[in-house]
Amino acid sequence: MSRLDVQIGSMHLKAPVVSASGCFGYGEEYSEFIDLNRLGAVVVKGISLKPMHGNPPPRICETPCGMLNSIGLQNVGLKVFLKEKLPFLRTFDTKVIVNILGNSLKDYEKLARSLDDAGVDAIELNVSCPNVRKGGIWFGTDRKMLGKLVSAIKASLQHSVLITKLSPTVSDIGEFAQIAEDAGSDAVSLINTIPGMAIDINTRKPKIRNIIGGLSGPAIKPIALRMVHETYKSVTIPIIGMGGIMNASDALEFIIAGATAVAVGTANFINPLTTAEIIDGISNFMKQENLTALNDLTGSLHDG
Amino acid sequence: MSRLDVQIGSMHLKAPVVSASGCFGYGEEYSEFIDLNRLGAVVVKGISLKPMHGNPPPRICETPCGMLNSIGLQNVGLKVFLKEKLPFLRTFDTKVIVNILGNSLKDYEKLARSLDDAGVDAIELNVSCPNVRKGGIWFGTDRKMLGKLVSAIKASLQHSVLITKLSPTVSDIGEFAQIAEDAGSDAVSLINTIPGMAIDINTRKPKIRNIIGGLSGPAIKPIALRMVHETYKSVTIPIIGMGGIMNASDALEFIIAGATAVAVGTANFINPLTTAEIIDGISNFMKQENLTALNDLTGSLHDG
Amino acid sequence: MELTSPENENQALPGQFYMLGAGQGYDPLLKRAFSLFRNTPDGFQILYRIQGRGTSLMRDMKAGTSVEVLGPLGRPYPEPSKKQTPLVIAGGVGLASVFSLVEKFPKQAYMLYGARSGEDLFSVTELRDAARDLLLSTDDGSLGKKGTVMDSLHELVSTHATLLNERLIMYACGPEQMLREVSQFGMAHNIQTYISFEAHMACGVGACLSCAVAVKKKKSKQKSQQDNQPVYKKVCTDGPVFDAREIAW
Amino acid sequence: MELTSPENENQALPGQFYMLGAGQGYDPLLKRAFSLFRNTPDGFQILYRIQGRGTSLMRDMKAGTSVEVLGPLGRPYPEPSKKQTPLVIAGGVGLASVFSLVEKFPKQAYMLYGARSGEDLFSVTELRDAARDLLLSTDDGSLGKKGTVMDSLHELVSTHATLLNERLIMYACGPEQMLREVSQFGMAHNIQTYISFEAHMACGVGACLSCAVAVKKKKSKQKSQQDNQPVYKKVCTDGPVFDAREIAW
Ligand SMILES: Cc1cc2nc3c(=O)[nH]c(=O)nc-3n(C[C@H](O)[C@H](O)[C@H](O)COP(=O)(O)OP(=O)(O)OC[C@H]3O[C@@H](n4cnc5c(N)ncnc54)[C@H](O)[C@@H]3O)c2cc1C
Ligand SMILES: Cc1cc2nc3c(=O)[nH]c(=O)nc-3n(C[C@H](O)[C@H](O)[C@H](O)COP(=O)(O)OP(=O)(O)OC[C@H]3O[C@@H](n4cnc5c(N)ncnc54)[C@H](O)[C@@H]3O)c2cc1C
Ligand SMILES: Cc1cc2nc3c(=O)[nH]c(=O)nc-3n(C[C@H](O)[C@H](O)[C@H](O)COP(=O)(O)O)c2cc1C
Ligand SMILES: Cc1cc2nc3c(=O)[nH]c(=O)nc-3n(C[C@H](O)[C@H](O)[C@H](O)COP(=O)(O)O)c2cc1C
Ligand code: FES
Ligand code: FES
Repeated sequence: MSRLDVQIGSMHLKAPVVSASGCFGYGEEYSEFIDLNRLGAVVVKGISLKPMHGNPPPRICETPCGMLNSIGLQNVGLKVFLKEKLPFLRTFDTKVIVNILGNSLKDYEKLARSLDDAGVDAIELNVSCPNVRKGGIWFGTDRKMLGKLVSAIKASLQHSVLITKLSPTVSDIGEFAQIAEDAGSDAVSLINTIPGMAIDINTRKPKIRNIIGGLSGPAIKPIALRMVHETYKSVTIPIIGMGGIMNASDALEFIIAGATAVAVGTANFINPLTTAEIIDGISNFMKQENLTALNDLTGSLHDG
Repeated sequence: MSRLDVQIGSMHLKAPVVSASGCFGYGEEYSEFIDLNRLGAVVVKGISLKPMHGNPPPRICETPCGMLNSIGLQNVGLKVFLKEKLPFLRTFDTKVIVNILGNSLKDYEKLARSLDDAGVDAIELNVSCPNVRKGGIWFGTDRKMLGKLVSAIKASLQHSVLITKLSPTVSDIGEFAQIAEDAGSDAVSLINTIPGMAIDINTRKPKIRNIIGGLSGPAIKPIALRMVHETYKSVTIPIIGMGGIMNASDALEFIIAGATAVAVGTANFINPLTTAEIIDGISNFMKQENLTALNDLTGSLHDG
Repeated sequence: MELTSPENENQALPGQFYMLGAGQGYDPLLKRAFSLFRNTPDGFQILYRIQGRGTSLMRDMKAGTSVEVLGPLGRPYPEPSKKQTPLVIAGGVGLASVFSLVEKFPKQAYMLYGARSGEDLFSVTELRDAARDLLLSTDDGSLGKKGTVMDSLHELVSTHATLLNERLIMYACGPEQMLREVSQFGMAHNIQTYISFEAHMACGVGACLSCAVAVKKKKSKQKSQQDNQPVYKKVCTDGPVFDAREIAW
Repeated sequence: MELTSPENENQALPGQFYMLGAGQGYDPLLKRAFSLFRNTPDGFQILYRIQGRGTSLMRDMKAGTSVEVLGPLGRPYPEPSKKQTPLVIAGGVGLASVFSLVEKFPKQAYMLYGARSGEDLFSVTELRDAARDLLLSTDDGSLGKKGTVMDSLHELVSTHATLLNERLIMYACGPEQMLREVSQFGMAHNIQTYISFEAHMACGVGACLSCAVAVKKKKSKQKSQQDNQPVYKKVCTDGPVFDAREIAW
């Protein structure tokens, strides 16, 4: 019998597949389409201290094998999340990971503390959101700031596991993963969307109102997979890999490249059952390959 | 009557469409499929001082809306190029741009000088090839080295126009474009392929023997377009835009984003007539929009 | 196009929509939204116009092709009360969204239906049977009155003097410009007005926040610091049907 | 599958191939390489096995679908001279590449054809007519002899004692392992041997250098500093047919 459970820091996931932040709402949106109990964890949309209304439409556009989005971090804010969203998620037998975004170190600390108090299983530091000028992106590509932020948040957490979500817009992702690890992050997740653009040649306007949006979907899979492998070679903490994962085969590529777990984002939009189907697919693959534990697969790339 | 000719430094292109290096061989390979006289210029495969045999197969693999390649810079070398390849290209009424790659500043200088003497119209500095550990990639992501390289090459050129091909694996491409401009580059071209990976889950081997390959094709278009726009906002020298251009509409997106000319790479493999069809498409668009000169279109994005 | 579904246990209501997968492979990637046109014994029909790549692929599908479907999704049109007279307005393929509503209340609804030209007007005979009164209009005058549905609207109220005194309830689906004018008319005459919106969608279930439509502040229960900024609702789950008074035009 | 082409002025020769576009959209992106199976009055036929996404899409194509084709490409098999006796060996769909060669020289070629099992053996009746002698083999023995084409080869030379004294010319297409063994046999017995290779291709015309196959040094005219490294040729334009002695196994 092969085991699918994995360990992310002190957090135990019964399955190595989670939802990607921003692609699964607060869980409830998909709860009538898929049994949330099947997921290793639900990663919710990025939460800020105060509610955010987000960017004006159009917010998305389709690109070859991908999509651009610039939601602008619309979210209900910490208070409403704790009061209205978290209790619902608690009714399921799945871990809850909260993606947080702030404009300052203080914001991040406040968010981390209250969520830690509220007992969420893990916090995912979104330091890489390409959709807001200030805030995120800045921490994500500045070595000093990233280290400072991670250690500050780590210090303010009692129980919750700390996951740092890395920005893909750097020349050496391994270096930034290293910084997060050294600063005390329990795990890293990657990749976030890659900034991109699309233009309507007839109106000569950007297809996304915010001009630049984040590219996701199968198009970015080769880039994400490479970054996961580079990260695997430079850190020892667990990696949650994501970027264009559409099926079990894609997920297995990430695991073989070095991911301990994978997150599914855009694929939920095309098929809400994707996460469950991937879990089944991984399980079948392990039987077929006579593997007892997922760890035997993680990082097993033959790159000789 | 609308004019399609553009100026890249002192080089005059009769059409704003050129072939992308490495995707059009030395021109001769496609000469029986398309009339080379139609192209603004032929950009040939990266040339090194000595011939290079390249990487062991498999060298490519298909990805969603794209492909990975790790040819390993196989090329006939400077001597054979000058003796056997250049004369053939000279028989056509199109400009010749030679993409060069070295492992040292000296290599680059030698290459630049002899090609300048041989009278090639322009030199494209490949400082961004993801396929060789040493050499290229190193110059492309190191600010100091890039500036040093560009000014050295500029100094060693008498007639040939200098184009610096930028690496996409940086957080701020505009900054690197700026460095190239300040160092005397007459133009910049972008983007080169983005490092990526693919894994065969059954053999657990990379699908590309070299493990990492360069991602090209429609998948990277949104990223390339964004980088061209960022570059347009930070430099005044002309930009040759490329990355996933498959048709005239794609090309027009790049021009509206700020490109003076565009290069077509992977699309040649799918349809050898792509470059000619794009030129016709751009011409039709200009008629339909009553534009007399292409400059009216370059950078005309309404991003208010 | 007509789709039959193995487990079609819950039928869609007028105004609801489905997300349909177009083509194989990952290009195009996203599902496309299409309103219920009409339910059939073993499935449902949609009415679509060729817009871009996805709909072109749909046109080229051979009969019997299986497509992935998500739905029914979204909020339907609120039904008219016994005392209310439905006034239904459709522009172009906007007909798809309201057609089943008209059929559901035979001989009750005044129907205004406009399009560019005659060949863009569908199911006219069915509509004539189903509606209490049908006014057609085309931009080129090739069928019905030459003009827009707004012209028909003004004509209708002028020819039916008492109409505005009846308890009207308006339903509209079509181009944004038309929806705006209908809404203004409705609010001006104090008529309960429901309009169906379009927005670019990824998930269709309220999870991705792609399909934002700006709504008036007072309608929003959200508290926020950025009070200069507009408030948004989701077309997919808060709509696609909205009360005209909600929208911040 | 059979393709008709409007301007099929230049027909492909045995051993040449075409690049075919599979599916619409950009996924899958690249064209796929397929050998000429046989020319027809108004086009040509290919024989393909379902391998992955592209060939699956080809299987699902409805008759009359138009596909983009590039070719004919590559170097054909050198024809046997009057004095030479052709010995043709095919494994699996490798038949596609050599079939038209056998038909071109009726009743002259010894043909060895093997596959996994009987249903993987195609056009057997045509082959029997075209070949001077046909030996079939299958791994499961469901048709012809149980075993590989190499077994058939050894059987052939042992039953036809004089064969090895004739001026033989061998042609082979199939799995790499088979090509290796055929080449070794050919070189061991000093038989002129031509084999057709497969490699992942992007352009098919010699421009992208994707389709590298390692060849022996002496064969390469290139000068280079990295003399520890292997030398490569392009399957698409230097091949797909190579002289067995060239290849660096
Ligand atoms: C709730 C709802 C109901 C709809 N009902 C119908 C209907 O009954 N009949 C009909 O013909 N059309 C309907 N539409 C519009 C339909 O979704 C688009 O015409 C279709 O998505 C175009 O896809 P395409 O690939 O042909 O166009 P492309 O331009 O190639 O599509 C590119 C991307 O833009 C999106 N997109 C393009 N146009 C629209 C649009 N007008 N609205 C939303 N997304 C768009 C596509 O979904 C896709 O993601 C509806 C839209 C919504 C939101
Ligand atoms: C010169 C030549 C002649 C060929 N002739 C035939 C023939 O007559 N009949 C036939 O059935 N097959 C033939 N092949 C193999 C055929 O090209 C592959 O089976 C086909 O490309 C698989 O495509 P796919 O999308 O189904 O597989 P996928 O695995 O989905 O393809 C993914 C990518 O890998 C490439 N690829 C996968 N397998 C091969 C392979 N074996 N060789 C080359 N590229 C591959 C594809 O072209 C594509 O770019 C030939 C190959 C070459 C090089
Ligand atoms: C619509 C949308 C919204 C997203 N919102 C967030 C977010 O709030 N925080 C975050 O860290 N990542 C966000 N992401 C990025 C995803 O979590 C994920 O990193 C990325 O989409 C790559 O995975 P995928 O290709 O499977 O979608 C968002 C992605 C999409 C498509
Ligand atoms: C097979 C292949 C070989 C390439 N070789 C080179 C090269 O030698 N030098 C270079 O600067 N870029 C090279 N490139 C990058 C292209 O010139 C181009 O920058 C990139 O492919 C993006 O454009 P595209 O998406 O239109 O292909 C190569 C690309 C491919 C696909
Ligand atoms: S389409 Fe995803 S929230 Fe509406
Ligand atoms: S396939 Fe491009 S060189 Fe052979």
